[in-house]
Amino acid sequence: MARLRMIQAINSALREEMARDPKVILFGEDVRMSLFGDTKGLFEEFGPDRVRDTPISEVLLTGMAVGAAAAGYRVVLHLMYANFLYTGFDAIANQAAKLRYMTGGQIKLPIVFMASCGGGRSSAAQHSDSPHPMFMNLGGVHVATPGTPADAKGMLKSAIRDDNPTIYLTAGGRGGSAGDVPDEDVTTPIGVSFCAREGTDITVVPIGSMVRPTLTVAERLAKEGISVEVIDPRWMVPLDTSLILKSLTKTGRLVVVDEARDLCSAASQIAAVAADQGFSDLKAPVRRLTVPDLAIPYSPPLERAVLPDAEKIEASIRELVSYKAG
Amino acid sequence: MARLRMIQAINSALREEMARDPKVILFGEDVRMSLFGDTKGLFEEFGPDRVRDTPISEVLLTGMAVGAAAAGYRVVLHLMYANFLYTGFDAIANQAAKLRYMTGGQIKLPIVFMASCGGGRSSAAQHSDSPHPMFMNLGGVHVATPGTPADAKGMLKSAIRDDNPTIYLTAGGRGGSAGDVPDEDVTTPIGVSFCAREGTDITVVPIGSMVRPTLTVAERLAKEGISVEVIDPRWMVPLDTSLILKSLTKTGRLVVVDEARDLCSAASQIAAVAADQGFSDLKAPVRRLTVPDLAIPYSPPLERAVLPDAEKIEASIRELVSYKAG
Amino acid sequence: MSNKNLSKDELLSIYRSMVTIRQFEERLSAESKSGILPGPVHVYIGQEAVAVGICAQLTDDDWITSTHRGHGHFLAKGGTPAALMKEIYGRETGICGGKGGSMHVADFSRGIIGANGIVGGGIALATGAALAAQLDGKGRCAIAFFGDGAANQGVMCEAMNVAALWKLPLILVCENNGYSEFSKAADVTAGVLSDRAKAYGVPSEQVDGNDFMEVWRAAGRAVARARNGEGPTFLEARTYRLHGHVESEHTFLPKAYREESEVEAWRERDPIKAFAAMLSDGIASAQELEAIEQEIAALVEEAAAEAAADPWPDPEAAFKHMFA
Amino acid sequence: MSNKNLSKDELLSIYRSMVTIRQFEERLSAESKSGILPGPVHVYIGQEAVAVGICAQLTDDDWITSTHRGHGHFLAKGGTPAALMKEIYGRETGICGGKGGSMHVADFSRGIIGANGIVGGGIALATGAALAAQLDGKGRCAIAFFGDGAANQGVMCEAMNVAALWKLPLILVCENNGYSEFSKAADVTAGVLSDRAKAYGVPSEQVDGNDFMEVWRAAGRAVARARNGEGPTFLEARTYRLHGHVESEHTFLPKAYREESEVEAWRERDPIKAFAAMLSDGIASAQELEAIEQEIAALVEEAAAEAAADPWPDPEAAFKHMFA
Ligand SMILES: Cc1ncc(C[n+]2csc(CCOP(=O)(O)OP(=O)(O)O)c2C)c(N)n1
Ligand SMILES: Cc1ncc(C[n+]2csc(CCOP(=O)(O)OP(=O)(O)O)c2C)c(N)n1
Ligand SMILES: [Mg+2]
Ligand SMILES: [Mg+2]
Repeated sequence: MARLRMIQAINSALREEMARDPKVILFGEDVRMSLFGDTKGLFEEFGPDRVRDTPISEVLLTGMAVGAAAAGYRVVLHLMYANFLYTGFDAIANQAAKLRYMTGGQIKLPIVFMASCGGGRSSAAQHSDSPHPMFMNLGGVHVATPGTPADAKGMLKSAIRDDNPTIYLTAGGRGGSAGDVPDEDVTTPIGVSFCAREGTDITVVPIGSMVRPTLTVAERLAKEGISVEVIDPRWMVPLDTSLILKSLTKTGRLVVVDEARDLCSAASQIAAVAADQGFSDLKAPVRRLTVPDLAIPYSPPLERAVLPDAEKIEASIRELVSYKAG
Repeated sequence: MARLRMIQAINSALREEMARDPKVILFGEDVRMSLFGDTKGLFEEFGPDRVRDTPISEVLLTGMAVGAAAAGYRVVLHLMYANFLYTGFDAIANQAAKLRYMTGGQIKLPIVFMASCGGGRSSAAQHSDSPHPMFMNLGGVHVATPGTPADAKGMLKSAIRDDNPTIYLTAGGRGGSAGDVPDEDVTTPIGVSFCAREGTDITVVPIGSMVRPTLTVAERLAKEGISVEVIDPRWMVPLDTSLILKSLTKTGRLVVVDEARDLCSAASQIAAVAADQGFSDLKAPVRRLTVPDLAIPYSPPLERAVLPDAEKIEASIRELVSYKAG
Repeated sequence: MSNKNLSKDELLSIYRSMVTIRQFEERLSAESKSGILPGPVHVYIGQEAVAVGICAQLTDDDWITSTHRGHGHFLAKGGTPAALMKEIYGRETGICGGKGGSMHVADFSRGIIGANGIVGGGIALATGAALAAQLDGKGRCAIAFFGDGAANQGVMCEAMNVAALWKLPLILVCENNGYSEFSKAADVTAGVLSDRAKAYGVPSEQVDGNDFMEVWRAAGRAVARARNGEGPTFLEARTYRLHGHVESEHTFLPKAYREESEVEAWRERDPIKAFAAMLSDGIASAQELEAIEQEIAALVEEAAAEAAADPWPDPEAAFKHMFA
Repeated sequence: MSNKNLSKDELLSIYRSMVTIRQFEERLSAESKSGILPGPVHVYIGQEAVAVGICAQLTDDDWITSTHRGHGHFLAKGGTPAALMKEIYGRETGICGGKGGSMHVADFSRGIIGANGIVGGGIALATGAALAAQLDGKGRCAIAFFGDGAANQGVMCEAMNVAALWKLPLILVCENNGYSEFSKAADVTAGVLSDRAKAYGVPSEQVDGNDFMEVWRAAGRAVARARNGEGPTFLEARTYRLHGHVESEHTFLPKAYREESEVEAWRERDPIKAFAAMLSDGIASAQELEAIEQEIAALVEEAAAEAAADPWPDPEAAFKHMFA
């Protein structure tokens, strides 16, 4: 067990997987110098064939990832910020997500498209999006949104070994929160959600960056006798709602906390599943705590106004536990 | 009143708006010859300055639309197939959707990004997507999904006159269904949903291409005494859920029919709103009839297997009206 | 084949390949008009010397990416006509199980990464395959076929930059048939396409795409460069599509967009006729050529008959193959 | 100004403009390091002659688009230093009300379409503005400033193609400062940048971006072409950024990516020093120049003081301006 920041956990996952399998290659803009630190040292360790700095050409890079994967490599493409996934969107959406299916399953596409997502650092609208819902709607790509350093590591390792394209999004930029990470070669099973805290009064489902503040709030509320169950789905695709539905049979109340914009968010999806498969268990309206349908502003008070945080999570939970059918 | 196909209704909206306002310009690939017929005759009528064939350069075109709109024009950019919105995604997502907000409201961006969407014609995975949910999640763009020729015309006219970017998606390729279209200069108010059929047993909300088969089914079921209320939201952004919620107070049962893939679909969004704001009215699980999270296949039996149609709509309705809380 | 002259057997096999594409697509064209084929079909008729000229320099281990007009590349690279026909018919027995159709035919076992419905989409895929080929270190190369219209997608320039920097074994084959859909190249394409490579230091040349030997020789030079680790090459093949952009265009276009005289002039320059004329000049007899044509006609007939008789896919198959 | 020599007043106003950018950003650099500024800051120090040299040929009616390194362009095009400073401080009084910050500063009233956090993003916007300018028919033009790194985004080539075909009044100004982030241009950029324009028939030239007069003259030619309906021009300005890519880079980079001697050599070629030396050679006295520097110092001090004192935006403002 070591205490690592998110970015260090990612770095060690990359190092271990590259050491494990010579077919794993990594490329992207400035992966040698490593803006975030997550690819630091890999060039020195694995050399210029397997670790390549690229020109700023996202349209090409995403397509190259598909071509190289189709031709037998396991590709990690570092795209820096999630907003640049938009720049290279075409080959993700039209090729990576479809080529296997269109060709009747002739190939495997082991690709990890990785990027930092989310707000909170005054990076403003073009560097702060949380676009996992778009990739959920795309079909054909896995979507990983780890909420802890341990999962950041385990999920990245799983994604690299898996034969499907994965959009791997982590909040936190250059650091990210710290947490215990196992020393052993541990992977996190794909499409398996996780009960991060047991409780009986209400189910809270936080996505990615929202896991930490949710756990903080749950702990705080426990002291007041509000018992919060926290289910971290970890993977947005494949989305495992089994624990959420199971939890609902106990609590009957659900809040989903998502740093994405509200319309067609992961929160909406999970709420929709609850309203369908979990309907008979619901004792209260299903709440979504999301970002309003806005771009992320620069100035700290504006950014705070739009992003969910511990305070807003707490307020949502309090409101919902006190809901009485009228 | 004239009986027009979808594509003719679009053509007349474009013609009327270009005649009305000399600031309206149209460009895109082959808009002169017009693959679908929707831009037919406009070059001849409005000349080479205002109607331009472009090279195949979607990355540029979407950005040019933003630049030209910021500089004072009302831009209609024809992108042919919705999948090519992915090719030009960057400037839609990073510029069109954010530039006004980021600059503190300094500008208006009157742009219509138009394309044909949806399956049913064996065009296969790269020409059959229904990506409105991605644009719903994007924030900053209106999303229009007309379901009838009259709305196709009225909504396009509204979108052209509006000062915001609109993603305007119509199913039907070269023809589309026929319907009555008013002769007068009629616009469809932005963000206002429409009760396409009144009923008391169940509320069905079809999106875009699903409006027609839903109405057919509703009519058929009426003969059996199943009274279906059909609410067509028309605009996915701004999404008007007021009529849906109102309808739920009457019916307590909801099916949303969406040709998009299920995860984070418009169906999920509407279901989530129902599970929140409409919770106390719900008498049954909220159902989504959507496309599985797959690419659209080519061969007709495969395509039929994945797309919602009248038969599947009917089955969903029957199942839900017979639901009894147990 | 790259550095030697072609034997009679090789020349006849090339003829067979070009004739296969032609007859295959003439059949498709007829079927498309008769409404049997589920989706849109873009045929390659008139451009056969390009696909065959390039692919005659390749092995199964090399990669190609293609376009919406991809049947010719598929067949030239060794794909099976019957498997292709069945795919376009939408049958279970198609090379992609009926999931892809005309615009997505692929055969990875033969290095055919596939046709592509996204104009320019194959260029980046080929660049990625070229990277894989370089890492493999076995002298493979990757070819991107694309049109003059696709050359206006910026990704082409992005690819040339990376391929030049990394000396990737990539060959960019731009088939300049003078049109993208219904737009004349002159209206949508500035300058000379092969010049676009120069600024990146990528060797480039223009070839007569209707002259098999010229294409084949240029391909030989490019493939040798690629296999020797000398980096990418850009080939602009000037050619013409003798049919419309899409077989159904006569049903919806308001007017013609090409002069009949222009089409006629290019019909005179039919690459297959020209190649046959060369063969007839002392290499093969008229009977030998005719025998090949009849052999292919039978093969195409059989493929079409089989395709028509083969079963449609089981609807349940739609739910397979999204994820590995 | 384009076709005449510059008067003393004009030269001093140019000096003022360059010094404003420099002092403004030196202040920002210090503030960034002190942690006062909310977001990342990329400064333009060392490249001032490019923005000022180009913008000195423009009017408020012309359009510019800029980059993540956009303060210089904003100021050179006539944007107000105080409004800029307040924006970067994140204050309500900022030019974008605190919504944009350093990477999104814009002032449409002065034709400043804005900085851009997407590398290459401004190129397409400028092309669209050039289309608008052409339709307006008033002789306006549009300028896209972008870096050597951005030149590897394919959209640059797409823009040159359209601008050449349509003869758009577009000027592509590539500021080649030798680096994109921490990558040397030679490692990620094949060939000579200005050559990329040639294949499209877009006139191009390389200029010494640290020599104001050279930039200004080239800009004059390009602007004249644009205004006369002769179409686009590509200018590659060779320059250097004297600071890091981002002001915070010393806190996270594992090692240096440039030789100190290289930075030093370019510091010797400081564009403002060079311009001052030219002025000192018989045009303006040392006192006159110093007076300008002091005047600017006061202005920057005042802008920073005001910015620090100005209110933060009301959180409710976050919910405005998404839609018109
Ligand atoms: C990204 C994208 N944009 C537009 C289209 C529509 N489209 C299909 S083929 C075509 C023309 C292609 O021209 P060219 O590259 O010259 O190939 P050719 O058809 O001449 O073989 C266009 C515009 C597309 N399929 N993909
Ligand atoms: C689409 C996109 N990709 C990557 C980045 C990250 N990034 C920011 S600046 C930069 C380097 C830009 O280099 P250049 O264009 O030469 O401009 P300079 O910083 O030298 O002024 C990169 C890669 C980005 N902002 N946008
Ligand atoms: Mg062509
Ligand atoms: Mg640079």
